[in-house]
Amino acid sequence: MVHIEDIKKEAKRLLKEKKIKYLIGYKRGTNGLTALPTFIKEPEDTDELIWEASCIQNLSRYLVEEKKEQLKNKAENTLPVGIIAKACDTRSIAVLLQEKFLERKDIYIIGVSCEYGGVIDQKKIKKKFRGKKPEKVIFDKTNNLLIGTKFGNIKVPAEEILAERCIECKSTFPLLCDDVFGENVKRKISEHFNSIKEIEELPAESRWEFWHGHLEKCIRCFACRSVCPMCFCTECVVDPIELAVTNESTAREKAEKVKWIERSTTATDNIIFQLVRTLHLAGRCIDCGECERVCPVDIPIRLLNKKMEKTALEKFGYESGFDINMPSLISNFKDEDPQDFIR
Amino acid sequence: MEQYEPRIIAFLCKWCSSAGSDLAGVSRMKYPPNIIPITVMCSGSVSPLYVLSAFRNGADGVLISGCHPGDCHYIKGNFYARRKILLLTELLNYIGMDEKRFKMSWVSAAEGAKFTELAKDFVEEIRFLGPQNKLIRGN
Amino acid sequence: MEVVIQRDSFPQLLEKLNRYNIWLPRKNGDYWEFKLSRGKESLDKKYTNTKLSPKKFVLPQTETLFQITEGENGKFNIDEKQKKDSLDIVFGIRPCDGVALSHLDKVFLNSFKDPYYSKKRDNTVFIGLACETPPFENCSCTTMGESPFSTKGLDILLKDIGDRYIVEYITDKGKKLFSGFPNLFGKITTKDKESLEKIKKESNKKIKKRVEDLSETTKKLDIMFDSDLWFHESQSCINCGICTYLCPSCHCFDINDEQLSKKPLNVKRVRTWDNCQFPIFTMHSSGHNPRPDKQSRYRRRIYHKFSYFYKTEGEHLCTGCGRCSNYCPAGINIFETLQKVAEYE
Amino acid sequence: MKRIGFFICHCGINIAGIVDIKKVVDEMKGYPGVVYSRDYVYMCSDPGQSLITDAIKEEKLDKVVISCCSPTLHESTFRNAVKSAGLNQFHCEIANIREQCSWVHTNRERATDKAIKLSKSAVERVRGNDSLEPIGFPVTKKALVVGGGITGIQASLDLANSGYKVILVEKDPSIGGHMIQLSETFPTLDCSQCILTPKMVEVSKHPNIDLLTYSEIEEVSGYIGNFKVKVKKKPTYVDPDKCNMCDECTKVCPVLVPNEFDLSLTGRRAIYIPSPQAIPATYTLDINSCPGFVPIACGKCADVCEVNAIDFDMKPEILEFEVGSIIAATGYELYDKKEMTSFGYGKYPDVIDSLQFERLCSASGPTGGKILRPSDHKEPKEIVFIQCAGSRDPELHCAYCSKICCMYTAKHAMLYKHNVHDGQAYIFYIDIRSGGKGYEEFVQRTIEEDNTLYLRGKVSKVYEERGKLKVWGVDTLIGKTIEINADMVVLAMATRPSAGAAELAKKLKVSLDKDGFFAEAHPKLKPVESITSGLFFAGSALSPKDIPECVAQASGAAAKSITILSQDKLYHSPTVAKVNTRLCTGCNMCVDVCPYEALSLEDNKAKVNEILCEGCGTCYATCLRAAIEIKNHTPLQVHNIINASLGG
Amino acid sequence: MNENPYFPNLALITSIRDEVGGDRAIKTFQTRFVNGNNFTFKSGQCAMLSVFGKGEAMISISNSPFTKDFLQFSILKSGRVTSALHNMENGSIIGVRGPYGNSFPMEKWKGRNLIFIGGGIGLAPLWSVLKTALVNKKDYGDLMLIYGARTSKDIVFKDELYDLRSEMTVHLSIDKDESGWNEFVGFVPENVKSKVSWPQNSIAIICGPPIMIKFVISTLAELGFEDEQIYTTVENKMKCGIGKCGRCSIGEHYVCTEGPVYSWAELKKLPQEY
Repeated sequence: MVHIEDIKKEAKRLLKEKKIKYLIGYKRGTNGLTALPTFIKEPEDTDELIWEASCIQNLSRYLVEEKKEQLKNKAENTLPVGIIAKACDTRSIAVLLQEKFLERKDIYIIGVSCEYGGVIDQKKIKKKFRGKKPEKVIFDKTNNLLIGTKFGNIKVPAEEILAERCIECKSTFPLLCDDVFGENVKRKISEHFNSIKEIEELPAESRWEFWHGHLEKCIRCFACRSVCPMCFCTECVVDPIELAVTNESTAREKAEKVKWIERSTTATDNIIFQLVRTLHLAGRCIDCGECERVCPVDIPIRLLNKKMEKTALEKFGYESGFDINMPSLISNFKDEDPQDFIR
Repeated sequence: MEQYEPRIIAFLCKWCSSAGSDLAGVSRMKYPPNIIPITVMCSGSVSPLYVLSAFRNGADGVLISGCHPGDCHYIKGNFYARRKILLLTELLNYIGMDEKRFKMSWVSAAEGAKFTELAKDFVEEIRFLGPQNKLIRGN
Repeated sequence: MEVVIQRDSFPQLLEKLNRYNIWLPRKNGDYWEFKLSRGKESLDKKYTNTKLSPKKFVLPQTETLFQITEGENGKFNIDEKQKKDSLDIVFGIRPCDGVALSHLDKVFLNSFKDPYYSKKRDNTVFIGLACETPPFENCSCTTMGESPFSTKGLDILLKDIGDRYIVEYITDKGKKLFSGFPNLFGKITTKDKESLEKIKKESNKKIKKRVEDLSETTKKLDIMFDSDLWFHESQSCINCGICTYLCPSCHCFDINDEQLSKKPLNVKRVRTWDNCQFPIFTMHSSGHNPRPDKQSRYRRRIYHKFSYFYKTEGEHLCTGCGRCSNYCPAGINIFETLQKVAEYE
Repeated sequence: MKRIGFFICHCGINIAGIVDIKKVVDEMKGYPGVVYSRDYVYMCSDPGQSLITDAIKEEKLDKVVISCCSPTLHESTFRNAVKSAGLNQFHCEIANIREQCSWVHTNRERATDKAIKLSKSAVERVRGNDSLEPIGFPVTKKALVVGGGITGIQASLDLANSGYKVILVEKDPSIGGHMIQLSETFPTLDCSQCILTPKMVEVSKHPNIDLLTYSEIEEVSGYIGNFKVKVKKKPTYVDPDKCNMCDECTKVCPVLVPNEFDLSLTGRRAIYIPSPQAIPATYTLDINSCPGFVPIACGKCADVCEVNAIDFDMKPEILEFEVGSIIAATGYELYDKKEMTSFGYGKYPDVIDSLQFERLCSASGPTGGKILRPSDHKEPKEIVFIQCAGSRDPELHCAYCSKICCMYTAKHAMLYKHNVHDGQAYIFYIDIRSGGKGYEEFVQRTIEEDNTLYLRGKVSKVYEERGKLKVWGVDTLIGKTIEINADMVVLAMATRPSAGAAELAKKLKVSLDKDGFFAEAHPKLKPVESITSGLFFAGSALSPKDIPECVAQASGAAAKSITILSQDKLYHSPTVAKVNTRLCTGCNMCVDVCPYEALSLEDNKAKVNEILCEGCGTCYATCLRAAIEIKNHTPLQVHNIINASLGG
Repeated sequence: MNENPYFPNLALITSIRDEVGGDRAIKTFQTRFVNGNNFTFKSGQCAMLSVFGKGEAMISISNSPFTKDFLQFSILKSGRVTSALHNMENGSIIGVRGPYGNSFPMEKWKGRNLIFIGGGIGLAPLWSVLKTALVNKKDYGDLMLIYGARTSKDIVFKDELYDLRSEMTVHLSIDKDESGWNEFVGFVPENVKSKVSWPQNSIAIICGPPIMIKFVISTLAELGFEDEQIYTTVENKMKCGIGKCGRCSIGEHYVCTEGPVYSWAELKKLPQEY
């Protein structure tokens, strides 16, 4: 059982003893059962920290932001940045370490185990508890959980309220932690790749309709990319919103940037953008589900990444976010890699 | 009305497959001109972006061909290609692109005949599928 | 001038208009958006507000300005793409979004009149639907000095009083539209007026007023430019485009050439939405960026909405629709920022 | 300012026969950047080339595209032409419209359309090309030769005598290879040892040759001109400088094991000298057959050694060298006996292989040059030679012809007859292959003067009956089965690549052919070169060869090496990887995939070692940020080429 | 002219002159509208040039409004569009729309001494106003140009600068010394310090890299110039040129309409977002 007071105490200590520069954690959101990212510098502010099923965001994105700032200002990192991380979040940190974007010494990881639970899916909550204003979620050791509302506790099966990724979660226990709260429990609600099964079984044309239908809605706000801790490229190969241009960049370098897709939001270019992103996340995505959560037009982006995750596991026996010392999926091969698709 | 002629891009590695297609020429084998070869240094240098870009610019089919495993002029480039291409194949298939439109093959410098067969078959397959209109620019 | 139409006769109204493109709010998965009408149907009672604002009708995310083609010996032919002459009728515009349209008018119809915008504006009838209850928690039109019954920017405003709508004609365009079939519309009774008043009061009450006097509050911005508030407010921002792309008033855009063929040269000059929160937005080709960080970009957004636009156009470039705050991935809430401004000493 | 010139070659009718040249010329005239477009019947001819160079000068062209045959044929021709006109060679690109177009297509219209697309693609490629100069790097003026047989010896001597330092590595205690085991050599019948030993001595005395016997290649890294080699020198436990060859040690050594040099026809001690002519002339203690000395179990040899040459504490040494080129001459070995049971090989002592027979004929051999049966040391009165034992038998054994067997078998029969005047030799053969100076005449001598009986046909089996070896076979000429009661049977065993070849190939990162021999870069034009520049092969490591061929190849490989070693600087293609440090995030993926260790991380940015980089581009396709690309193969070029290829 | 403010009027490149070579090359282009009628503009204004297929770039007009038969632009090779322009030849067709922005208040300056201070490509915008001032020389007091470049090779308008000496004082400078250079060596602000003595009744017009402008202004302030006496031009990324797309905005100003010319007094009031 995770007690927020313990986390607060630890956070306070770290800030008091100047062990960390600041702490990235969760605070109570303004409407309903929601949490917001918070950045705590002062020990006394640690009281606003919360830990509950609404702490859905993957805060490691803010480690990336911090690092980018450092690189821009060529500033040396003095103290590590503290972060409160769920199991999946620590896996994304693992990939960032594997790809040497972050250095272990620059982060202080306060891992929190999801134990029997996980985080809730705001959309599911809104649907199921319209108007009921759920206040808290209590996980018992079963696959049912209790939603505390002003009308008392309501018992619902986990899959009706948990985020898809939590239902399929591989391991609810964080890794690489400096501190860890909660215990390591084995729990399985559904198969790892349950969510894509349905689509995989559709005939090709229906699959196309499904994805075309979704991706033509894309407005290229790039929230999926901006929220993704793995999307730390300064300049995206397709339709960048930030350019790695300095006064050393030559005119030619700037003039000859390849335009793989155009700015106009055509279905084709939207699709290509997402395909490239998916491929670039193959073997790197750790399924924190943020891309899908933030998408304003509800594109099930996660299901694209999930397919790559499945392929990586089934074809190459590769799982991302568990080993920070091995080469990445596409920078490695085995002699016995499948090649039956090759003529 | 005239017959539909597929447009196919073939990324051939310089040392094996391109040489193989040269051999097909030297031996005066015949295959349809729908295949436009683009010689690359190594199959391992073909980025998925190339493939998508080919489709986007109107290719009805894309072929990537490299040296047989173990024969790569660059020792292991084709092994990396094999991984990347499998991922791309799976993904294209997943979103409902006809998987037949995207092929990978091993063709050695000695396999002019194989290249010819491959080319013939591929063109026919694509001809059967008809024009690719899913990833066309502007749609 | 006001008339009433029975809720039941609404489908007939649509049928009479069917030679035009009629857009109605319809549910797409979890959210509402404007879809072409399938003919006989009525406004969904459960309708809250669309997720994407109606600005797309006058400022589409992607629109071709010109088609430039190369002719014989290096001559160029430039074709101004403005195919829009059919009439579009959009039902269910919420008053806040109507207000936004009036903002856009100020930008695109004043100096350097924008032909693309104005053409679309002329060929679209915006029929508002007053909010008898505020659709979202974050609804804050009253804060912006507007109300759930504002008529700004609209051609017609429908007010739902249960079994019937009160139809308020705002522009002649609107009036002309329905003039063809008077028998669908009835006179407005005092009873109607009373129930309307009641609903109005109710609705207004339900909407949070974030700050007492907005104009007073935003005066503070003149002295707050260097405040560290902007750093803290923007710290969780992730530089995405949601706030501005969903905003009905935001109108920044980009112009790019898209080459269709090399020989003969065939080019589309395309206008697309752009976003002041993207780092690339203001970056010079030298790499120098006048607004290099989140805080300056977020500050820009707030100032543009509540200070600069107010100074030049006398209005706040925010309608209180709440989209930005509803859908911000980091949960940044523009109204809370305003409250912090109000509290600023 | 890009002014591109376009040239298209008719190649007689090879191209013009299918492709509508005029149409291509006109189409290309209008293509962006192309300011000059014309055709010629043979572009590669002198007038054709000067056509290009003149146009470059008169039309102020800064880039040219030539649509013609495959770049493998004339790219260098045209690039040199362009260079002579003052342009950088990379401002010339070839569109292959012969091998990849006119020769493989029949429809004129569509072939023309394809030719146009290919030509436009080449324009897009050249448009993006930069002027690049070849990358120079220094050469270590030293060669490594692997294998101390006649081939290795000859190569080493040629190199050494041209003034280059050579390291000669031999796995056995002595150099000389198989040739030193031979008796006489066809067709001249001069004594093998007599002609080889002088060369062996020369090697051991040569100031430029560093001889490492009883040694094996541990590891090879680096690249042409700058290979790094690790050699493991196995301990002989005998100090050659102290050893005075008194031979006392072998007298006291209690162990007796088969003698490799005599192919087990005799035995040797655990401490031994391979042969009287061994170079280096010293003893070796074979640790595997020695009763063992930790703790010392025997030590007799050490006790009797007056000069204390025996040192039980000798350890294997790892020696490291830098060399500029490598010649692998690992030679051959005979086909494994176990495969040849049908001929009773290994079962009957008097069924022997050709090398054993060589030893029997050899003056220094176990019988002092007398041909006696191993079983009872009687003279065989009837002897059967079976050719193609294991060769030319794709079903069961080796598909290829071992090439030397016909000749040495003829020699064997002749030597036999000279030795046993009243004896009769039979030879079973499939064909007699006697191509070579004086070879056919030699065979005829064997038949006529030494009336050897040649039987065309295969032997089905050999078995023993009443002290005789019964050889069952068919004479395919008369179509009868024959049965010969022989006293001795000699199998002309197939020659196989030597055991170490496969392992060495791995260390050298080169591939073997389907039979396990080293694969040459080109069977005709590059017979002693490998695909790895700076690495050469010679002798029977490539395929079965007789001595003159091996020697020729040895000299060939030596000459090839010298073309490298004689340079002060070597140059390699400048189309190498280039990093955009502004985009690179230092994720290390390119470093992981680089096959040449050409990439490394330097303060969190990828860095290219241009000398190591071969420009394969795998790093580009791996990099998620397109922060690395190959010069003159940039993504922009490919992007535009794709467009042009699709007629965009 | 087309009333569509986005319409790129076809213009013919009538002359191209190389000013500076190398990677940061500068060329001067003269253009004439295909359909003849030129637009009238004021010194300091800009025009939006398009290379079809590449896009548009806002470039300041560097000839004086009195030379009516062409428009002149001096362009630094910097990005997609400018590189494409540098690849063009005489007779190539481009698109030109404008003129955009405010202009130098030359009326207000009458009777004043004008000191033009430029660095690198910054001479281009100055050139127009300078030439105009020369035409009405009698309206103004002394005219002086202080211009600096990195090296002598980076100096633009070399020949004109030479001729200019007959009409007004010209002080040149380069950053580092070169053999054969007999004028000032050092940065522009230093040169200003050494050459400018009389703030009274003078107007200083500065154009150049931001960093230079910054230091020149402080130098002038030391010399006693009032903020109102100092004018400069602001460059910001632009797309529409007509005060809508939002890129170039500084505070409530859109540089493309209210700018690019500002007096230091005005500019000071705006946020430092340029």
